[in-house]
Amino acid sequence: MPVTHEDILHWLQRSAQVLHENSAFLTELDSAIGDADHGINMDRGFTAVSTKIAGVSDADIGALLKTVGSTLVSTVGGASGPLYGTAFLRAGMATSGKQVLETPELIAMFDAALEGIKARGKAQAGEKTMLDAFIPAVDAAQQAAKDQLPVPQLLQSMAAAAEVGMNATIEMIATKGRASYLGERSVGHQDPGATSCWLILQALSDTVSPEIPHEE
Amino acid sequence: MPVTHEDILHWLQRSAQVLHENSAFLTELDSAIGDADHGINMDRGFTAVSTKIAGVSDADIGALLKTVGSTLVSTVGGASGPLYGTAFLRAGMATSGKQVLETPELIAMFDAALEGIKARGKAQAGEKTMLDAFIPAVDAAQQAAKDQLPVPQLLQSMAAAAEVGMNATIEMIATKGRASYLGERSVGHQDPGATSCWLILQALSDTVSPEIPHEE
Amino acid sequence: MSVGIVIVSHSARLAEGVAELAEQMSMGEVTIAVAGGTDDGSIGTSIDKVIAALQKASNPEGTLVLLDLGSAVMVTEMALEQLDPIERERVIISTAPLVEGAVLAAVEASAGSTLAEVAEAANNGHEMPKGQQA
Amino acid sequence: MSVGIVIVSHSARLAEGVAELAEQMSMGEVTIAVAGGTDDGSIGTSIDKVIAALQKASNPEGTLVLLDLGSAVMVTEMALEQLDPIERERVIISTAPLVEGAVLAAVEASAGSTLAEVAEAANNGHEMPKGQQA
Ligand SMILES: Nc1ncnc2c1ncn2[C@@H]1O[C@H](COP(=O)(O)OP(=O)(O)O)[C@@H](O)[C@H]1O
Ligand SMILES: Nc1ncnc2c1ncn2[C@@H]1O[C@H](COP(=O)(O)OP(=O)(O)O)[C@@H](O)[C@H]1O
Ligand SMILES: [Mg+2]
Ligand SMILES: [Mg+2]
Ligand SMILES: [Mg+2]
Ligand SMILES: [Mg+2]
Repeated sequence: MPVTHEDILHWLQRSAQVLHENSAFLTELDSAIGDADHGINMDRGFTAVSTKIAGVSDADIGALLKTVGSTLVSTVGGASGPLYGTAFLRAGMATSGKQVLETPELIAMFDAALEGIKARGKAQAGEKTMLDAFIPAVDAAQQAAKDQLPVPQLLQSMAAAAEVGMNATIEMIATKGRASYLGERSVGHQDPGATSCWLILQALSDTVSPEIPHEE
Repeated sequence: MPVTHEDILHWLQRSAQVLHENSAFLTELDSAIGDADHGINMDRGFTAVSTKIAGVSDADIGALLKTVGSTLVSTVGGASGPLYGTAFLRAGMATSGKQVLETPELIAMFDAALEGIKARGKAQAGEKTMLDAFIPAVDAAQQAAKDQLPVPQLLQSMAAAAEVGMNATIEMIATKGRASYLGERSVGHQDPGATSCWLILQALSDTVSPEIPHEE
Repeated sequence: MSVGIVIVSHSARLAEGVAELAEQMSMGEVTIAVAGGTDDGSIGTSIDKVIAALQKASNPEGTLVLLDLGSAVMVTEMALEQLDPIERERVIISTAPLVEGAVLAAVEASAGSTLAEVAEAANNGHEMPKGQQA
Repeated sequence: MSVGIVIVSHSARLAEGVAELAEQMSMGEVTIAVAGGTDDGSIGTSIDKVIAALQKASNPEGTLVLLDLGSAVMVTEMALEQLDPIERERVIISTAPLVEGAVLAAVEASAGSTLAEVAEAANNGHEMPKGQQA
């Protein structure tokens, strides 16, 4: 059961909804170690995405994801804009012309997104950023692919790994982004970007998971 | 023939007039090596001084000069505000309670003013500032006092020395104030603050000089 | 109470902009007072604005003053001379870069640090990573 | 033509204030373009504003971009990727402190210096004398 263009549309709409619902929470996380806008930024970005993709009927997943990327770059307004923007732009390049994504395409897509975030933000694992949710999630996806798990389980294991990674940011010292201005005082706080990353991956898993019925 | 309280009042009004007339010139000098406002700053400051002292009848020179100082500090708005402000404040302290100034009081007044500018701006001779007009002027006053010249000649020799010093700033490299941002490119331009300093000392000489009739 | 911050700039907009950026990081826990522009609204400094900002930010923990250009030091020192000695003793004029120093000072002050610590944090503004090495 | 300057800031007021201060020293001889705040006027950065500012300041001598905070590097780099390669080649993202660097860059650019010289002048912003050693 591959991921379809429609699944991607549903995922994006669900992400917009989840980020909207969690906007205050994300902003609260950002208020502890940043500038209290991550929820506002992500909500603004995904509201724009949601509007932009509402009328998309063309079944090219790559083109769709590129639109998401450029929309996020243009609207988020914080560091997460270029980062998620680059992730979606690269994901779109990796899935160019595709109408469905089987496991190898999914892996290629996530790899490309991860490399995009790394290239854009010049951060690595352990710096208390969205990468600390996304790197373990992509590792989990690769392991699931090796274990030949079906796509829904692969996405579930991604979301689960992202959540673990997100929780692990609490104990980390930030060395990239605004939170790095706090130095050791950043310890004890969960990274907002890692949290939004988990929410987005959880939304993907929820979208394609047959166990959980869609609301849209 | 000592300098009287009335002379000081006339000097201040004449300075205001001269600085007003030379406002565009001073600003033009400042546009070459600064931020093009020295004429505006000095005109604004001395216009305020002129208004402030218009009604002064109390014959205490010290109090009058202190008023001038605090008015300049409050209104000039550029580096020259604290510098000339401190000079007049210190001059006022050195002449506290005085109704007339004989040569020793004049020398004490100028010394105090000079020390004030040095303390405020932490500059010294040769840094292409107002000090390069004022230091030789005070030196000339001291020499004139030693030579027992009458007050008008003393003030004339001050103004003449200030003018020579002002011209000497053309070849100097600025190492204090905004002009220092230009480094060696400040060479070839006359310092605006040295120029206003000469104008003010020339106004004093013109005020007390019997040869040149007052206009006020 | 946390250390107060005063922003002295020749431009009113610049001073307000720095304060709004720094306030984002300190979440209203730090008084950030501005003294920007002359009394008549042109570009320059105003001793009255500096005195008012020092008074607004004054508190027992002390105040860090950040400046845009070197020439703002003189007006700030004259303003300090008008404060009573106890007040004056607990003010430091920072040598840090204005924007970067103000943001780091706001973060440090909001953590309840001492004036010396806040002043040191501001100086780390020189090393704030930007450009290629970010 | 002289080297252009672009000010990228999370705050519109901050960007405009920096430009007005720097312009005082360059007397209209240097194009200083600003990109401050988000498109909807809140605090943050806007790629469209950065692209527009880069285009406005674009010229054969090159452009120096100064930033308020490290996180503005990413949006600036993305904006640069949208310029054609010849344009992009002649842009340097400065690591200098924003205010101090912009003033010194404006002075240097107005003297007709090269992009490399303007970038170096901006970096001298770290040593701009302030405070006690002024
Ligand atoms: N260099 C970087 N690499 C990866 N992620 C980063 C980097 N800098 C910041 N982030 C992420 O961005 C999040 C903050 O996003 P946001 O609040 O929207 O931006 P800003 O910090 O500009 O206000 C952080 O929690 C962190 O996860
Ligand atoms: N530290 C200093 N010591 C003495 N004079 C100085 C100093 N800094 C600047 N000046 C004088 O001030 C003049 C500039 O005054 P003005 O243009 O009114 O101030 P600003 O530079 O703030 O615009 C210079 O020409 C110089 O003579
Ligand atoms: Mg944020
Ligand atoms: Mg932000
Ligand atoms: Mg000037
Ligand atoms: Mg000025």
